[in-house]
Amino acid sequence: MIHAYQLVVVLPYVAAVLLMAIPGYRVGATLNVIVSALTLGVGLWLVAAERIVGDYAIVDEFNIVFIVINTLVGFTTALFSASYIGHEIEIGRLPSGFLRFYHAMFQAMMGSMNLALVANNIGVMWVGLELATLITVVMVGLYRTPQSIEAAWKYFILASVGISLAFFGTILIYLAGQPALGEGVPAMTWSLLQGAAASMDPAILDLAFIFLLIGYGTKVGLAPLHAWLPDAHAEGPTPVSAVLSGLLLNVALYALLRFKMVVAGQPAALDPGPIMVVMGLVSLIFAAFMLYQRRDIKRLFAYSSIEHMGLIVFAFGMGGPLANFAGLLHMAMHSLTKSGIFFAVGHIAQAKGTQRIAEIKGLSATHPRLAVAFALAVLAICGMPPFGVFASEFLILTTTFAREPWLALLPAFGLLVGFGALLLRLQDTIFGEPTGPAHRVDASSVPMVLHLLLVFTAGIFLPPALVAWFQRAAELLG
Amino acid sequence: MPELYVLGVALGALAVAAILAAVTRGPALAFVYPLSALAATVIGIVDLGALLRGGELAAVLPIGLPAIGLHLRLDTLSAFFGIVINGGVLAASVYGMGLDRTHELTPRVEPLFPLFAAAMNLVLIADDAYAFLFSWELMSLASWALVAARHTDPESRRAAHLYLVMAAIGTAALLFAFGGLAGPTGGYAFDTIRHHRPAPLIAALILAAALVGCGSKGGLIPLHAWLPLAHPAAPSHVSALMSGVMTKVAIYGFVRIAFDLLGPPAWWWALPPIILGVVTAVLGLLYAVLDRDLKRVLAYSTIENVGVIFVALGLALAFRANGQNEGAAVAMAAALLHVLNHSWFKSLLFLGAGAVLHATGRRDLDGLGGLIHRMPRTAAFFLVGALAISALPPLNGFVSEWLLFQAVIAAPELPQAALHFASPAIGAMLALAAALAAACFVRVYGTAFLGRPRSVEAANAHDVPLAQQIAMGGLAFLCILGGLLGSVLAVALAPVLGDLVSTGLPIGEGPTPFSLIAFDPARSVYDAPVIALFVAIASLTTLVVVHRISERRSRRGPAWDCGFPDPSPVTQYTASSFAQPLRRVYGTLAFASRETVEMPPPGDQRPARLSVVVVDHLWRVFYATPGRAVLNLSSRLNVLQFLTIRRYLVLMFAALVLLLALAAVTT
Amino acid sequence: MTQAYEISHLLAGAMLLTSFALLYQERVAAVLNAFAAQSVLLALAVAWAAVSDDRPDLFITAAIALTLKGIVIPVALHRTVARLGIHREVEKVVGVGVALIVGLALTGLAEALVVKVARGTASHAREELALALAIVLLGFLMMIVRRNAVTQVVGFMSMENGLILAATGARGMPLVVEVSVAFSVLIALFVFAVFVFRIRERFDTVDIEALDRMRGDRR
Amino acid sequence: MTADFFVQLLAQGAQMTFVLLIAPLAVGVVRRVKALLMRRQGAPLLQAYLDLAKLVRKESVIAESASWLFRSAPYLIFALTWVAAALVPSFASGLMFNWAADVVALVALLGAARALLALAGMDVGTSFGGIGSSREMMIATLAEPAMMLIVLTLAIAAGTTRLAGVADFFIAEPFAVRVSMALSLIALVIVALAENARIPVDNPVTHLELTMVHEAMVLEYSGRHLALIEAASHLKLVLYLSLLVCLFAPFGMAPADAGLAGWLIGLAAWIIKILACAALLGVWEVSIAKMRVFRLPDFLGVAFVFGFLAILLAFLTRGVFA
Repeated sequence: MIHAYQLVVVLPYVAAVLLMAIPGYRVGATLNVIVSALTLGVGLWLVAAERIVGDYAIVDEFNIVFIVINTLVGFTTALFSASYIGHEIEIGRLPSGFLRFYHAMFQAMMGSMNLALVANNIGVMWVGLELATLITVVMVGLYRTPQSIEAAWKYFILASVGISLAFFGTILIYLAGQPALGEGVPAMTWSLLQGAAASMDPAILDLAFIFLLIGYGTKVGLAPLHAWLPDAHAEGPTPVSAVLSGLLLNVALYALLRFKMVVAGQPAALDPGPIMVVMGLVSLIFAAFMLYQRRDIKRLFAYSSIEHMGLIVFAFGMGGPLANFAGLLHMAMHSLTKSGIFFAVGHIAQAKGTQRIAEIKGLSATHPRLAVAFALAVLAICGMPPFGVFASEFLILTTTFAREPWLALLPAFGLLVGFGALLLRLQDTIFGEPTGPAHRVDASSVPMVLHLLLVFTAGIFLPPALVAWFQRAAELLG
Repeated sequence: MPELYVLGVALGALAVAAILAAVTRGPALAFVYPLSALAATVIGIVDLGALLRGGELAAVLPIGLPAIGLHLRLDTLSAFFGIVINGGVLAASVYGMGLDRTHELTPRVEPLFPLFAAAMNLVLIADDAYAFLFSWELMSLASWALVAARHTDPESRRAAHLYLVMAAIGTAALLFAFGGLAGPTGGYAFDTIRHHRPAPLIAALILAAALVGCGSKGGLIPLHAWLPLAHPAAPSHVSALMSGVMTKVAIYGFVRIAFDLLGPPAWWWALPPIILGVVTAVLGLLYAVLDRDLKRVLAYSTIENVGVIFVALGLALAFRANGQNEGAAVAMAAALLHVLNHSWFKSLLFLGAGAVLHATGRRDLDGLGGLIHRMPRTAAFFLVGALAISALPPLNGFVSEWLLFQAVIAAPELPQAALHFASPAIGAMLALAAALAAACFVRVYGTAFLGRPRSVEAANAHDVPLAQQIAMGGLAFLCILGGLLGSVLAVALAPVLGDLVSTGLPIGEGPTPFSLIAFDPARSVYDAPVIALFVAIASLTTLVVVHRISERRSRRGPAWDCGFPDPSPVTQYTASSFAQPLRRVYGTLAFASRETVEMPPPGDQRPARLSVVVVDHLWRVFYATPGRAVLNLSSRLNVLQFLTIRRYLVLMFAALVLLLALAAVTT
Repeated sequence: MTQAYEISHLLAGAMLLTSFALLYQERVAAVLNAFAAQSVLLALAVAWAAVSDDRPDLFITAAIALTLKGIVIPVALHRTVARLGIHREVEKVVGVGVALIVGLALTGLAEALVVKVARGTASHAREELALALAIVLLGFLMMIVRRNAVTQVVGFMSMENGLILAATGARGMPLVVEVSVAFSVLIALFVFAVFVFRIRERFDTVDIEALDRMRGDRR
Repeated sequence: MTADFFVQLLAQGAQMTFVLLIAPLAVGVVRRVKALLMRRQGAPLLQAYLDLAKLVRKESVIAESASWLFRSAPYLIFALTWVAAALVPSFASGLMFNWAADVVALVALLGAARALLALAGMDVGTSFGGIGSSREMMIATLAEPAMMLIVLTLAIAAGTTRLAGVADFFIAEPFAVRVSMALSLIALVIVALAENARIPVDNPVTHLELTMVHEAMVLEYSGRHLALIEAASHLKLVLYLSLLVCLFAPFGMAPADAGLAGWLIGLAAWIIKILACAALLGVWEVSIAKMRVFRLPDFLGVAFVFGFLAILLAFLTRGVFA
């Protein structure tokens, strides 16, 4: 009997193969949406289905959170790109031949990410994550403009180095686990590793965690390993930016957290908490300052992704049920909000025919609805009510202050600095006398609105089931 | 419980109004104001009931923060502030009904007005940290959008930006405060917080955070700079709400934390609010006296009043910490009454300013003048407001001022030496503030409404629509009534004072039922009605007598002006010239103001020039410099965006080696 | 057993030496030769591991290492270098001396880190782990002290040699073969890119003059 | 009871009339003394009354640009000052309505009168009115802090802010907290000079434009309005004089429960004291010169400093530092 977790991986891959074969982008787009919808369905089914702990696959409270977010954002993004990429082809920014390529890549990427998520084997997970990365590399370079090629190239090199370091870390984990669990597959299995952590050699675990932190941290976009992220976001097609910010960073973070669990199991080893706190704060504050100098609107929000990843890593570094819960919540909220913002940015880019902030003015006069949606989305990511990010930031900052009053000043400082910048840009874009062209936007606004609604609901009311589920996940994180 | 449902319905109505207004355009938008007025009235009545009954209503909704839910509670304190808020909202809405339906309604303002009102009400009834900050931030957000309503004006954009950033800083501070109050276990419900006692150091931090959080919203110096930019930028009836009412929400927040949640105070908690308050009061007015923009002057005077209120709160803390509940009651009553009074006359003044703006299209005092002839009603109402805010008897401003002075006079009875030495300083500074306020508003009224018009617009101004006159008239009436019936208000305050400082003002022990008593009748009494009666009798008798004696009527003629009357209105004293003596006396100290006269030699045709330099140190130190610092740092860091790939690899490598070295040294 | 271990240890040590040789070489051609040597050594080490732990599947890895990295890629790169006419000097960021000293320091660090690993655990992997770690770090160093694209690619590949070495050293580790294949693909992509984008000077000059001017947010 | 009530009412009424009646006389005394000291003939002692009578009967010319405020202000100013004066214990403490306003309220009443006057000064829209008003308000900002300090000292000494209470206290123990009272006496004198626009703060007889303060404000008034303003300023002078004597020389003043006899004695004592002070004022005014406007901060700063010292000493003597 086939299980949901298999579907969640297999379905996209199959779709990828199909999409390669199908000519004509309308059909492809539709199929893409349908498959993504199915995957989402499977993801939701997975929530209900019983938990699995196999040799190669694991489905527990923790990674279901990620899988659901993944499939959900995957679906909305597919919906978005169906109309968006179509427009790109009409205006001749993309040769339509690329489209089937694009959709196939999209599905393959989703599949790889799901593979990384359900894998119970650190090797398999590594493979999945790296596949996803390499595919996104290709998608970033899709436009074949000098900028996009450079961005892709930069992404490719930094990612590859990250890949290698992460793999070295994986080997080290195996070496650490081998004595306790014996040779072969068991020593690469999550569930077993976690159990055996106490009997592992602390020195090797330290080494392993450092390599994994640098390796996977590169994909999470932690400063100073972030360099690929802004350009990749800015130069790739907007849906890809949405997926990068919304999903890929999460998956990398997921891997990091898994390893944190293992390392935390060995008290003699280096405590990952403080290291993550420091890296998180560095990323948060650095990104916040970088926001001020941005001229490209997508790069702006790419940096804001770095900022929020920093905050999330900080929260998980703090640890404890409340902080972990807040971290998970913030991660979910950030995925939804940020991808929503990228949808909005896509609309704006189509409306004004540019991504340069300086050339986007007075949207509230020319495109009132879009302006309102965009403003709401940006305010949401800035942690303003009535949106979910407010809830998560509320929890993170209050608990931090309650535990480490002085430490709490740093994330608050970073967030405020970042807020100042984002608000400035927001006002520049939606207020003032409109300038430049004002095209009609024909990309679908459903995904954007959907995301906003979800984030809004989360700010007002979190379903108890969801909360309980998140809390269990937080407990798993310890 | 039914009251809560009524409350909910009213708030819901406001929300619905906001949503409907968001999808309507044009004249239809006018429906917002009657609806808000109705809702405000209903909520106000509910609050009044709760206040007089002294009971409290509570409810928990299964939304909001997980495992905690959304706690709502209407106790006497929130009821009192609710009355303040909804009074202001009502006035603003009535004023709004008078707006020109064809020109003055915009989808940038009307949908947000009810939202703003609802958010403010929500803050008051919030009974857990999440709900509180949620609605608090919503309030900031709504008002931000209202400030940015005139979005094509770069000035109001700048104001909006500064405002929301300062609001965010305040919210962050409050987050800390509530984080400390709730503790690591995250007991965010206020009931839980009341039972959880933070350690002394933490408590001190919480107080500081609360001061920053509420101070930044109330305009406590040095967190004030956004206020004189943002409040005037909004449409006038919204300015009235922001200045007259929203600042009171900030006060509420501080009272709630310092007197209710934080537990028994230590005596030195009193010092920060008192010191900041005094500085704010005096500096705020010095700013106001030197400013030439009508609405900005009003905004600065709001800062001053907030400062005064914080002084009163600080004194209340000091008395309470020493168990001198009567003193605490007097100080607290002063604070709360001033909250109420200020909400009345400041709203009145801002609506008046709005009327002037509507009639003349100008806000600069030096372009106005003589409006008392063109818009007599507005002028009369504004006069009441101006005299009231100058704390002159028998108007309401003086009632709270009097109580405050009584509290200051009692301060030497506190055991702590620091407070002894503070008390005369506080007294002197408050007296200075009062005198400056009088000067400031004589200046404002004298230049805007009296004298001869200084511009064409002022010369053919016209009075505003009836609805707006009603709004102002009502507030003016309240100012007079509140001045006469301070004792009645004291009675109404009794429940709040009972809850906060466990005793009220002595009631009904005075010579007449209307005497306001501090401590005890033998000590200090102020009986406004009697004095008012005396003044009335005296003036009327004088009128009669004088007119009986002097048979000849008066005659109109040209102004005497020492025999050299000059027809041109330019020769009048302007706002700037009125401020000159005060600037000479205080400006050199506060703003390092310098004036240089360049007098051309005899026979030279060029006019003599007087140029004045005024430096705003606070802005330089607390705003300009940090702002520049952030930008500098960001542009330095920005290099990291443009490195070569190899250099990025170097960064990665460095990070790796660093961590490895760390692992190598740690055992 | 022990002498089996001695041999693998010897090979690993030899690989480390070649890494230093890479750092030392000044001319691209020489660098490529040094790399080829390292790859061959890796192939031997893997093969030996295959024999001693009798894991025949490792022979595949060995074969890949030998053919692809030992022969094909070096030859191909020799061609490119010749065609792009950059076979002579390599512009270095730091002098050879400094590079070597840093290399030594890194090796020392690697040792210091592995010394802390308790004996007995992963017993025979211990020394090999130290060597592999050193090789990886040196490869990374190679990538950042040279400005020439080809040498940077070589640096990456020698890093990857270190990884394979570690992987084979980790006894009974599954997926080693698959991973080595995956890496070969990755490297192929690298080299492919070097051809396609005609990267003449260094990584960040994909040969379209625009790029250096553009780089990110300069627009 | 009712009889007593009416007696009380009568007494209060009597005080109102007395202050009103004595005011011009006091001014007359001041002018007379100054004249004599300057070796001038000087106007007769009762000239002030005659002036008022004349002014009231004259028609008043009102500038075209004047508003209703200009016309109604004099009545209010007069009434406010009058009531304030009536609330200061003069010949007897604890009169019927003494309690209605304590010192703070009293100061505020005068403040109200001042604000109205300043507004009236700006109403016509001339340069001189503006000069007067702005300077008047500036002086007030300098005077009121000092006044507040004096009030504080009294309150610390007597434990109340009701003037009657303070008076009773000083009647009971005239030599309480000597030093600080002496200091605050000086402070109060300075404040009084400033408030009444006397030399050296302002010169009541000058019409040299640039030195005017009070006179500049009332420049546009004439006829009955001017009369009222003048009367108000006379009343204010009497008010401050009786404040001084009630606080620092309360002897002779009838206590709260005194009968008619006590009142008569008190009245006599009060009149004598007032006139004596007026004479002193005259002497003072001839003996010093008018100050430049921007020297005033220093002058009133003295009052502030003395007031502050007074409080600190009061702290010590009352031993509030436990």
